[in-house]
Amino acid sequence: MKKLINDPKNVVTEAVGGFAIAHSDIVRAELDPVYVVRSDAPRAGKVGIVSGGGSGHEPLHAGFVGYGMLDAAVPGPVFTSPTPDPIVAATKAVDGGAGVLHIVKNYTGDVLNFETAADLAAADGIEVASVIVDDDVAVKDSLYTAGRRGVAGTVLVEKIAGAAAERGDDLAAVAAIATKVNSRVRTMGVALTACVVPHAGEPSFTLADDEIEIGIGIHGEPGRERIKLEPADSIVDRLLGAVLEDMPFAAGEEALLLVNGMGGTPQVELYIVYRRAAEVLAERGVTVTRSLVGNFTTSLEMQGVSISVLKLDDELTSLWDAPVHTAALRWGR
Amino acid sequence: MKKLINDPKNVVTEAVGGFAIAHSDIVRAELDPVYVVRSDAPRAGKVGIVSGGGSGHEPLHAGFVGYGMLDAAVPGPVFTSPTPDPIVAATKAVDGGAGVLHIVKNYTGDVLNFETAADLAAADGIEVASVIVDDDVAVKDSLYTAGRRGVAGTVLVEKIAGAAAERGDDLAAVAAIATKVNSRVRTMGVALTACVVPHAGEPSFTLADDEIEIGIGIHGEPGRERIKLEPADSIVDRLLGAVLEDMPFAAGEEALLLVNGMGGTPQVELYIVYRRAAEVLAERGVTVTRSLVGNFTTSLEMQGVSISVLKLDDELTSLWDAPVHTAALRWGR
Amino acid sequence: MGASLGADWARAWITASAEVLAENRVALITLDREIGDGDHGENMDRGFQAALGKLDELPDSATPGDVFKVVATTLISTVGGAAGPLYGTAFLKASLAVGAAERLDAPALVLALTAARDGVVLRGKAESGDKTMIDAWTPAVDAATAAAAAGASPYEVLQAAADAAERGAEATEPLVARKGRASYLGERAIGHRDPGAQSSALLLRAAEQVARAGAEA
Amino acid sequence: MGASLGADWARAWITASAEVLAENRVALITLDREIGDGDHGENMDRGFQAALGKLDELPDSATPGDVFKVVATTLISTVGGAAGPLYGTAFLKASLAVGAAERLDAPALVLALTAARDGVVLRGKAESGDKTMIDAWTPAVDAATAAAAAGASPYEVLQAAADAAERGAEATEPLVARKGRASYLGERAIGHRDPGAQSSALLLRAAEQVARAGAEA
Ligand SMILES: Nc1ncnc2c1ncn2[C@@H]1O[C@H](COP(=O)(O)OP(=O)(O)O)[C@@H](O)[C@H]1O
Ligand SMILES: Nc1ncnc2c1ncn2[C@@H]1O[C@H](COP(=O)(O)OP(=O)(O)O)[C@@H](O)[C@H]1O
Ligand SMILES: [Mg+2]
Ligand SMILES: [Mg+2]
Ligand SMILES: [Mg+2]
Ligand SMILES: [Mg+2]
Repeated sequence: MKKLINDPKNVVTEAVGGFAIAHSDIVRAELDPVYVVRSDAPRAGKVGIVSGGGSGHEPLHAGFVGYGMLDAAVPGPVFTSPTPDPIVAATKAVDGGAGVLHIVKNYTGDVLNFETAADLAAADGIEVASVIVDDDVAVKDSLYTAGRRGVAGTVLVEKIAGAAAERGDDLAAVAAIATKVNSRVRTMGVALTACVVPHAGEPSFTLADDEIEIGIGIHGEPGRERIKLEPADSIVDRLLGAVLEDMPFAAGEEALLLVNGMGGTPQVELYIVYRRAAEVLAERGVTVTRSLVGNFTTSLEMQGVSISVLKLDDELTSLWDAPVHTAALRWGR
Repeated sequence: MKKLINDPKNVVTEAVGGFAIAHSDIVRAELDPVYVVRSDAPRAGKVGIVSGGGSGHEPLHAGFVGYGMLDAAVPGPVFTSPTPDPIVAATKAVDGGAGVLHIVKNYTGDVLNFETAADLAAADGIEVASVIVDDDVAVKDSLYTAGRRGVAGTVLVEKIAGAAAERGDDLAAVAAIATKVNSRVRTMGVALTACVVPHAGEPSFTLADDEIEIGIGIHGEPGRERIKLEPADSIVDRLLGAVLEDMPFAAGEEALLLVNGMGGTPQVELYIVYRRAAEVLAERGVTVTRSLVGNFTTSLEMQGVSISVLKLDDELTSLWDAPVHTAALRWGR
Repeated sequence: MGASLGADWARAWITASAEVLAENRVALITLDREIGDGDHGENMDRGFQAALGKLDELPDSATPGDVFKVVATTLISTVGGAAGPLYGTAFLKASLAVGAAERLDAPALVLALTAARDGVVLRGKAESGDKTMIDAWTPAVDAATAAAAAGASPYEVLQAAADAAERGAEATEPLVARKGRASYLGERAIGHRDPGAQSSALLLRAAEQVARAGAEA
Repeated sequence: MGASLGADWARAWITASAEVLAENRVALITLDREIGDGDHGENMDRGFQAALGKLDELPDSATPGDVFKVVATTLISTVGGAAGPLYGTAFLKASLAVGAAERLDAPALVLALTAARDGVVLRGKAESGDKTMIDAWTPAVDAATAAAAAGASPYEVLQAAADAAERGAEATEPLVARKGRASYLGERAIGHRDPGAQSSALLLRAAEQVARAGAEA
């Protein structure tokens, strides 16, 4: 394992520390317990939005703390959900009296810890609503699984819910928008390589030189199916095919296309993937009116990509376009 | 070699094609010859700025085409400088009558091809000025080398020169600002892994599991010195030490700190590096007033980082803060 | 004094658990890497080291229930992941079940084990055969109940529980998972032991071993 | 007819060069990977394949100088990197040197080779011993000059040039580079052959071989 780290035990605190200095104009970090919060929090009368989960997915979530998006992010250890304490602390730090929304990716650990935190915060008189994100079509949603995972679609939920909160929507409305985005976004990913969790020191799985993992998660867990390497276009056809099968589009409907790198993928490859995805959507009569290409929900240094499609309407489009100022997403100011 | 590509011969055209669709709000791409240009080019009376070089360094340069930065970017084959033809075409496309600045990284191939292109453009009556970027302190600048390489500092030259052109400076003034930035920025990098050029199919060099390459370039060429892996902090001390030795700071002077990922480095590692770099600069009494952390000048999927320090003054700071709207760098609008 | 177990046993159990989890840290990471995300050993080790530290802060008058309670809150606030809230709830329910009792006889132990198992089910909604820690806990509870009914000593109750938990953990290997990360793998989870079931078996074995040591003393 | 070489030879030379560069594509990539950026073989192959295509567009009346000129512009617009402008300039200067001549005798060939070498120096500012293609070209020019002075035939002049270029390319191995990417490596360039010197030697060998074929014909 070769990494630019010091003691593996300090990876998260050192990274969060550096992040807070680099972006001191928009955030500050608390280190005990660890969370990142907007420097102007709490904002009186504004619904606070808190997300979090295991580290290793950067810029998710701390990179999305700032005007028009999250009020706080709670990074757990690498690939392990945070405990309730920092979630409660972050929730209190952003409560401006209008209540707090928890945006939680659907993993047992994240759900259970955010649940406990919500109970504790509620016990302290803070109104908390929770929205679970589960956009990963690689997992069959059935009684026989823990349900679909929350992956790259989370970024879209956070941006759009953040815009709603920023314009003054109340807690119920912000939660409703977040739920709406989650219900209209689907994602599927592929990995070319595994990643190494610092404290584990070994890859979470191994792929032969000609193998790729279809339906990869974002915690270094293996995917759904292992196949031989294919040209980028056929891989895109697989991923996007699964997405569109799960959420069909009528011709003329509008979409936001997110091509998300898993952390170690060169940008040229992301745009080669984007090119084919846009081509396929066009063939199906889907109008891509918004696009996002880059590393937004990653698995450390993993090489791979996920494709997310969000079915837009005028409300979602205008909330997407609303100004945002975070470390990883910024426009309009 | 595992990559999300189709035919290695089409990597650049497919990536540029995808890039142009994803960012059609700010750029358009020509594919014969290949270059990326602002959709609103040429802007009458504005100095045009063209940069370019081998592909594989994305977002450099196409990711920096847009308001307040570059007017056009000319991507050559992976790690190979473009030929004069597309450079000439791009130069003509952005000439608004006020002349065109070529920002060229200091590699024999880039310099020779841009030289030829400048001659040809001049022959067609376009006033062309050229600024060579050579910020890499890993290379001894002497009669015994081709001179220092242009690396991550190029981004800072392009941003600040772009702001000067946008505010209406004339060609001589824009060239002078670019030269000033280059004279005040120094960079040094390290690689943990090599990268694989698509048409080569094999890594450009190999590092053992416990080796790192200090003073790495951005074309997969080996660096200056191979050492055993060290904790991130000691690696930062090496890189930053070389930078500050080459460009000493007086206490109280202000700096922009750029921590640049080589493409495959997880973001947590970049911020761990940033944290130590900021710490060292603070110890030396240098005030870091601006920061940039992310993948800006990359070598495909290489894992590693470079540290750049730009000595700021009020003029450079205000030009840095000026609005910019490109695919990879955006603020103020 | 084999007829009941006191706070000394409870403290010794947590100490022994911290040791055995540290020894099995890599083994549990490896199991979790195969069908999860490779952190279970890290999480459990972190949590029980923290719990160990809290024990000293307890007054000498602390009851077994007090020990379980501080372990519960410490695990909840240090383990994270799925295991944190689940093990935390288990110890919390166990502490409520034994109340203020100074010493635990066989029936009390059975009550504690049952409450712990029920707590995990309450939070995690797993059923037997879902390839989770429940597949270690439920056989353990059943075996402990039977042993106690047959008049077994506390140590023998724990021995029955530990034996059953180990068999239960082993029995997760052929299963497809229906809860937790392993459920994402479908058929591919077959042939791998569930890490949480394994850590549960280790904890119960530690409980039995320190009880035996106490019994022999 | 061994006394002079015409456009047929020039065309055959470019054709043979395209073949030998295709065959040596990987070998040149490997050399460049060791002390450069691993693209020299790719660049040269791309350039000469393009030049090959342009030959057909030339009228039958084309002179050797016409052939050199179209090769020059094609290399400049297709090779890129350092080698593109350098080889392009070399062929451009050679075409100017031979002017409109229908056929090239030994002295004319020497003029062409000298002009080519001088063109590369003009653009690249390299000196002998800098570990560049110049270390193949300068010995080649010197050997060709001497041979011509001794009354050698065009074929013999090219043979002398090719032999000297190969020795020159080999002689770059112990050198530290002072130009091009290899110069970034300092001492670490020692022991590796310069890819551009190698491709130059391959080109001159091809020139000699097609001349011999012509002479024997
Ligand atoms: N719903 C559930 N009910 C009971 N046990 C569960 C459930 N989900 C997961 N587990 C247990 O948790 C273990 C994984 O714990 P751990 O790896 O620490 O958390 P995470 O899966 O969040 O990384 C699994 O091996 C399983 O035994
Ligand atoms: N200044 C120079 N003068 C002469 N030849 C040079 C010079 N710089 C580089 N070369 C030649 O160019 C070769 C490299 O060509 P190539 O790999 O195609 O270009 P690049 O170095 O841009 O990738 C070197 O091996 C060397 O022979
Ligand atoms: Mg986990
Ligand atoms: Mg090159
Ligand atoms: Mg786990
Ligand atoms: Mg090269």
